[in-house]
Amino acid sequence: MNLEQYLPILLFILVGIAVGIIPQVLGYILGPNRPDAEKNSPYECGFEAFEDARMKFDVRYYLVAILFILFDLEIAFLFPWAVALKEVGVAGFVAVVIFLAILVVGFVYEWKKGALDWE
Amino acid sequence: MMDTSSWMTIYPEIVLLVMACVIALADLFVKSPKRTATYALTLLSLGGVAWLHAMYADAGQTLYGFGRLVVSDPMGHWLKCFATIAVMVTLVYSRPYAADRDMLRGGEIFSLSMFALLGMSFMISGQNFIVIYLGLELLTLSSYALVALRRDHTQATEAAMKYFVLGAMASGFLLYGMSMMYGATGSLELSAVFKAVASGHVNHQVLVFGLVFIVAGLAFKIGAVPFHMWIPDVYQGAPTAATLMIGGAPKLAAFAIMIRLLVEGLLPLAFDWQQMLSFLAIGSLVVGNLAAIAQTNLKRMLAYSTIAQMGFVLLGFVAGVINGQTLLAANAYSSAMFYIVSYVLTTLASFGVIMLLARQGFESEEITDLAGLNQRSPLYAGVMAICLFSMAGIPPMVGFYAKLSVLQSLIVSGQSFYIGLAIFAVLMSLIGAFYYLRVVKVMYFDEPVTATTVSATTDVRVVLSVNGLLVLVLGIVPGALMALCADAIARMLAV
Amino acid sequence: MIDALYNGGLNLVAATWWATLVWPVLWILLKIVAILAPLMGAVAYLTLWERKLLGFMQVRHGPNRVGPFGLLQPIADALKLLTKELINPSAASLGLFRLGPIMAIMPALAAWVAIPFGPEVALTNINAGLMLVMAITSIEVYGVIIAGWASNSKYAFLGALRASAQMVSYEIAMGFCFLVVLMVSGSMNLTEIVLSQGKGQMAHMGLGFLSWNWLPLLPIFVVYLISGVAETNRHPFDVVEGEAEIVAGHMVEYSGMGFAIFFLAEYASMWLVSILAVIMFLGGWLSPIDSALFNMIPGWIWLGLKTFLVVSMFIWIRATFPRFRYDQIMRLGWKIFIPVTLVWLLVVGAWLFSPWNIWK
Amino acid sequence: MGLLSLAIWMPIAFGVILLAFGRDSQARAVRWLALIGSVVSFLVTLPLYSGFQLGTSAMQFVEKAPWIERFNVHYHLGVDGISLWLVLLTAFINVIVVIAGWEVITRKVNQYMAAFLILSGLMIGVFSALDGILFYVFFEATLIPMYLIIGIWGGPNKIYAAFKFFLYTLMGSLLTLIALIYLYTASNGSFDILTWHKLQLSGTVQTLLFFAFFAAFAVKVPMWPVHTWLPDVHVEAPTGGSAVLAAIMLKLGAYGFLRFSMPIAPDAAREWGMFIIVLSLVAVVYVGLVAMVQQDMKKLVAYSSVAHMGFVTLGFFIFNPLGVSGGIVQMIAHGFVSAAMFLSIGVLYDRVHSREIASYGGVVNTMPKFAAFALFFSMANCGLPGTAGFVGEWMVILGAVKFNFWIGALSASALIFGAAYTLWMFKRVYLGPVANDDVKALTDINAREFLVMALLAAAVLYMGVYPKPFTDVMDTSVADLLKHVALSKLP
Amino acid sequence: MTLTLGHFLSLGAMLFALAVIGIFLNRKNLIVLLMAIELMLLAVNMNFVAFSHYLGDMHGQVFVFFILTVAAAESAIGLAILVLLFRNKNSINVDELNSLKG
Repeated sequence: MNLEQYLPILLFILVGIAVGIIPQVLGYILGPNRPDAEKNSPYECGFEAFEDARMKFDVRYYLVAILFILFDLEIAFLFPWAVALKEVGVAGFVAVVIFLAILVVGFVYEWKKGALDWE
Repeated sequence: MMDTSSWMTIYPEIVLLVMACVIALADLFVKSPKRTATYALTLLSLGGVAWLHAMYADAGQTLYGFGRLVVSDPMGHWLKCFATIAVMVTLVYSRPYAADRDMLRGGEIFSLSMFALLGMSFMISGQNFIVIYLGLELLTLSSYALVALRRDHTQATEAAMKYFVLGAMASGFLLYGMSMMYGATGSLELSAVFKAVASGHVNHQVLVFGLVFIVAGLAFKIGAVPFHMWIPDVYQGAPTAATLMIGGAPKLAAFAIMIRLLVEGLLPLAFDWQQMLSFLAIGSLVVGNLAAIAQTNLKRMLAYSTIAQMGFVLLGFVAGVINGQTLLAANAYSSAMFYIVSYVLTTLASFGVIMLLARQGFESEEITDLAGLNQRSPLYAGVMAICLFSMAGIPPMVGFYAKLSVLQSLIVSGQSFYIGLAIFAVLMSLIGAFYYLRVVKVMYFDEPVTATTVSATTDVRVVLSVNGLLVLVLGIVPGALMALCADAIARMLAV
Repeated sequence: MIDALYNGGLNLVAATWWATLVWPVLWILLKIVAILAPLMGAVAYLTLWERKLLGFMQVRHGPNRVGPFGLLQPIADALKLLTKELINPSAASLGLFRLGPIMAIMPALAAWVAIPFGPEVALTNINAGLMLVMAITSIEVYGVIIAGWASNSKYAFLGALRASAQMVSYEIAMGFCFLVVLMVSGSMNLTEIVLSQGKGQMAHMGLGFLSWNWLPLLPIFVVYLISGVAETNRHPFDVVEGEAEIVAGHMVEYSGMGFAIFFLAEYASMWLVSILAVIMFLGGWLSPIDSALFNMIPGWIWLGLKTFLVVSMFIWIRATFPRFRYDQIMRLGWKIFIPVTLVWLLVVGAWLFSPWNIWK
Repeated sequence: MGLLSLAIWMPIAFGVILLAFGRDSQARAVRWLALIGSVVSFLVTLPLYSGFQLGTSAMQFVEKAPWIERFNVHYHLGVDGISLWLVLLTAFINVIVVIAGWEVITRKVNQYMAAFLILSGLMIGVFSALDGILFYVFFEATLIPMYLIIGIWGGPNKIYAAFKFFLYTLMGSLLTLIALIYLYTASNGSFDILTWHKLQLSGTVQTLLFFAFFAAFAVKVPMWPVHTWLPDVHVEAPTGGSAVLAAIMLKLGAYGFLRFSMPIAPDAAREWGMFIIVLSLVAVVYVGLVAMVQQDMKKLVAYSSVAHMGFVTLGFFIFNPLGVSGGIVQMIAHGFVSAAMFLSIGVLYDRVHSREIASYGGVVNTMPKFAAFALFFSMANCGLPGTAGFVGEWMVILGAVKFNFWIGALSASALIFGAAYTLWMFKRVYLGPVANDDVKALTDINAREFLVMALLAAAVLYMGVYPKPFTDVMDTSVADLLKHVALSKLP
Repeated sequence: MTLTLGHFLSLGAMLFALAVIGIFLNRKNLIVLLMAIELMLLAVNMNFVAFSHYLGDMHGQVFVFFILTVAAAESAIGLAILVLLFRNKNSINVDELNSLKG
């Protein structure tokens, strides 16, 4: 396994994190620090916050999340196939067509069920 | 891969899949709250699938498809045929129940059942860890959804959660075992695993380590002690329709994967898994029977009784290989198969009655709710009584022959340990008889609480009567079914 | 020259730990800086360019007070933000609150690791390059959600939900776009994806730009571009920070550098999406026409030029279209883009196996 | 379809028809149909006797068809001298019970009648089955109708009794099932009882088998000390149930000894014969004493049944023709007599709703006809010469004396106990002045009850006066059985 | 130090054990249960990939793909049930899953 190619990725991620941290630290050092209750209260158009903001939310967001997980995995599944498409040939293509057909059934189902409606 | 013979091995499954998709989509256009069109279409397609399976099974061929991913053999097709019929029957019983409980808002109960059946089919015909696992997951995922189908019902969702967590954990165990087997034998394919294990070149300890996990996973799935804790909660909490859907047909599939994994894949390790299974069986018999006595909830009681019954099924597996000889294997495994088939038949009818009674506006789940059923409806009381006697193993119900054949497989081994097991099992089934009798007592000896008569739609009445009658008739002439099981297992072993 | 630098550094300290461990790491860090520094500059000046371009389109000047033509404006902005107070809202979960910006900027930067700037110029040339880019950019949504949740403010929370739902929705369409590109190029390696576009009949005729993926995969290209806009929560898909609805969305509670980092992340993402568009559809560093004049211009210039054009298009779109309603956004993503890409995926698949296959 | 099949399935078919179509609103029709069914079923069994060939111990009216091929189980029926009279007795008692329940049962008549008809068919099946599994199926299946009979139409404590009955007997028979399967294995895959008779078995195996069978049959008989279920069940069971239970179901156990324990494990039977004899003697003597102190008429008769069945097992295990024949005769005689005793109590119970001896006194004054019958049956119960009870007991005692004088003497003493408790009960219930208003209000038996009593009385008298038809039938079979038992089967 | 099969297997076993412990000991939060289940599957994946690599056999990795997909479907359903449960009980506390007893 050629792990050397992956070292830069790790380093880049670390650098990315550093780029996220350092400015905040700098901002903390350079900026003033005069907190007061009003300033620190959650923004709610000038009103006092009524309740905890972590409230129940529309289940459709949740639905989108689930659908995303499923679709994203289908895509992850298809990635290797797409790369190897020339090797697996027509048979592989047919197999994926079947796979996608089933996927489409699910898609049509959720469409008709209104899972994709936001009105 | 594109050769037609491969496709032919899963032809009934293809039909099932296509119809499941069609029904899922077609249902979107059904407006009727009772979903009559969906219902009819589902039964029609399932009937067709069952017929196909029967045709295949009758042809008696053993064919492999897709480079030994799947197999089409008589045992598999018979089991699939029975499972299909069991799902049909379940749906017949379930529809009025579901309609009363807002579970027919969409036709999901139909499409989910069909997908569950598809999962069972692949569990049954899988010849590769991947296929077996995928079938299992398709079944369990559909089952989770079925249990949670009653969205506004606290107990049902709680049961679904428990089922989900423990079911997922069971899959995890099974997978872990499979990964060990894969690592030890270098293949995911059952026949290759078999060869590798039989060659004796593989480290025995690694194999046993993997085997422990596989057996634990299987024990979870069929609900053997000490992996049984989900069964009572789920049986009780789930809507009865879903209870039947997970307590009926899937048992056939669970049997099949035990056969596929333990027998077709790991028979050379029989000495080890027979030991494990016998202890699981002892535990199941003890816990199932003793705990069932204390129950007041009928579904929960039947859940514990299931545990006990599964103990018996496991006993059918333990005496297959004696001193490394497989002479008795066909005998033993066919007894387990007969047991499971007759158990499913009985379970269907008993839950059918529960569902029928539950339609009267409340959940008829407590044993006392059956009080005086004989006066309210002698027919359904009779069906229920037949089922209970069958589960207790009283002749002339089919359950007796199931127990008989399992006991026979134990005793014929001639090993004193197995004979001891048989005696133990018999004593346990005596305890079992007690709580089954208690229900009969409530139905026949107690005065009814309500005077309402029990009404049922024609389809339910006919199917339920036939189902109950079948438990009795198969008890009077069990020969054909026994021969069928024996033949199927013998062909499976011969390959 | 680069090799000389490398060797020079290698011999700086005569010790094995230096040669085998520290220096290679340092060397990579240098390379990272070599990518990041221009990128940061580009990001900074993109903000200026955006305002300028918008100004031109709206027949006004845009920033022009700080420095000549307002050229020092970004630096002034940066300094201002740097000296602003970092407010920690009383109701927020502080740790997560500070983690939010980090999770937002990290993927926007780290994804550049796999971007090839020329035939041999990439920090890491791994085979699963596209996969890596997709994986890393997917993390971005965590930044949004963490920020929104940790703020413990309704606007932030709702904004984060909307933003994340939108991002994941369009990620699917984008994923399908990637798939189609993969199918025709047969590799996940970004370098090879670029190189594969330089082949084919049109390229032989010297009209390279006609053999780039944008033409045969035009619907996919369009979908990708629009998804890219939505993915970065840019106009006209920026309901997240729609002032009139939920103010600045998940960023509402951030001040000073916290806010600046989100801002940086957004513009870095824009560059990233643009350069990916160029690599996948517009031939990367390849010159459009096989003529001596064009070939003289180095590849990285072409790449930069194309990317700049795409980025400018983002701004152009912003200037042109009114903001979408949220339900319209979701409908576009799920009900139009996914079916379109699915169909095109099948079309391309069939095309590949037909006699008219142009990607042999 | 052979005669035996007919005898088995005819009542069952009638029972199923009753179950399917009977309604309480048409109770009359149901009763008549049940009567027709039982009479027809009884008539069907008569040719068995007329066509029975004396002088052979071979099975007659044999029917054999494959049933469960996988286990080599056959639908194999046949009767010999031992079982013939039991078949007839069953069918006869069935008629009696149907008539006895005529007006007594008012709710779910069809189920009541059907239960008895089916039960009768199943019991005939037990007596005529020649296949181990077939035997076991019939043997166990009898539990279901009896359980329901006790539980639905029984007395106040019926549920306890029903459970006790079911679980006690099931426990025993399940061990038998193991033994049957073991025999199947040992005989290389045969469930044929006659094959098993010829099987060579080692001493240990024989002992184990013997006790496995003992578990089922001793409980069923019931032998002391596993008899405790019987009084409880008898007390709670409806009259008809008690009658069938005492008259026939107990015989299933005794019959099992003859058909299974003794011929299959003869060495063990001989080895443990003394053990059984001792248990039997305890039953005869001790249980006889227990009977004497009972306050409840049904309990008293129940204990007397235990004592009488003690005679039966005693007769079997002294291994001489007189004893075994006597045991069988005693079984049949007891079938008539105990049925009659329970039905007599039923007659009283239907009127006064009390089984306490103390509730009665001077019944003879208000029910003279009935008292006459009761006296006759009481005398039969204590084995007075001229009644059926005498023949069997006397044969057994004679056999016992031949075997061992003291055993004979001890068993003979039981005659005295029998006379004591039966007649004492008779005295307290029937004789003397009218005890209370209940007794005063009694009306004598009606025509139906008279018919029942008369039929039984005739049978008892006939058997007591002319037992030859009974003993003739069984002589050869018993002799052969004893010859068989005398041979060692040790390999 | 080179990584051997044993290292990967040990890691897999540890993760698996961690997941099992997580499932059995956790009494507070159902989300943690779901994560433990996910962890369990990942431990299995670790095993499969390690074996697959050392055996030089691709099938193990194919299996991993399937497991990943199934795990996604499983967590989707698990979360859906969780939402239902929360709606019905207003709690996702494991200890409060107690309406089924007997």
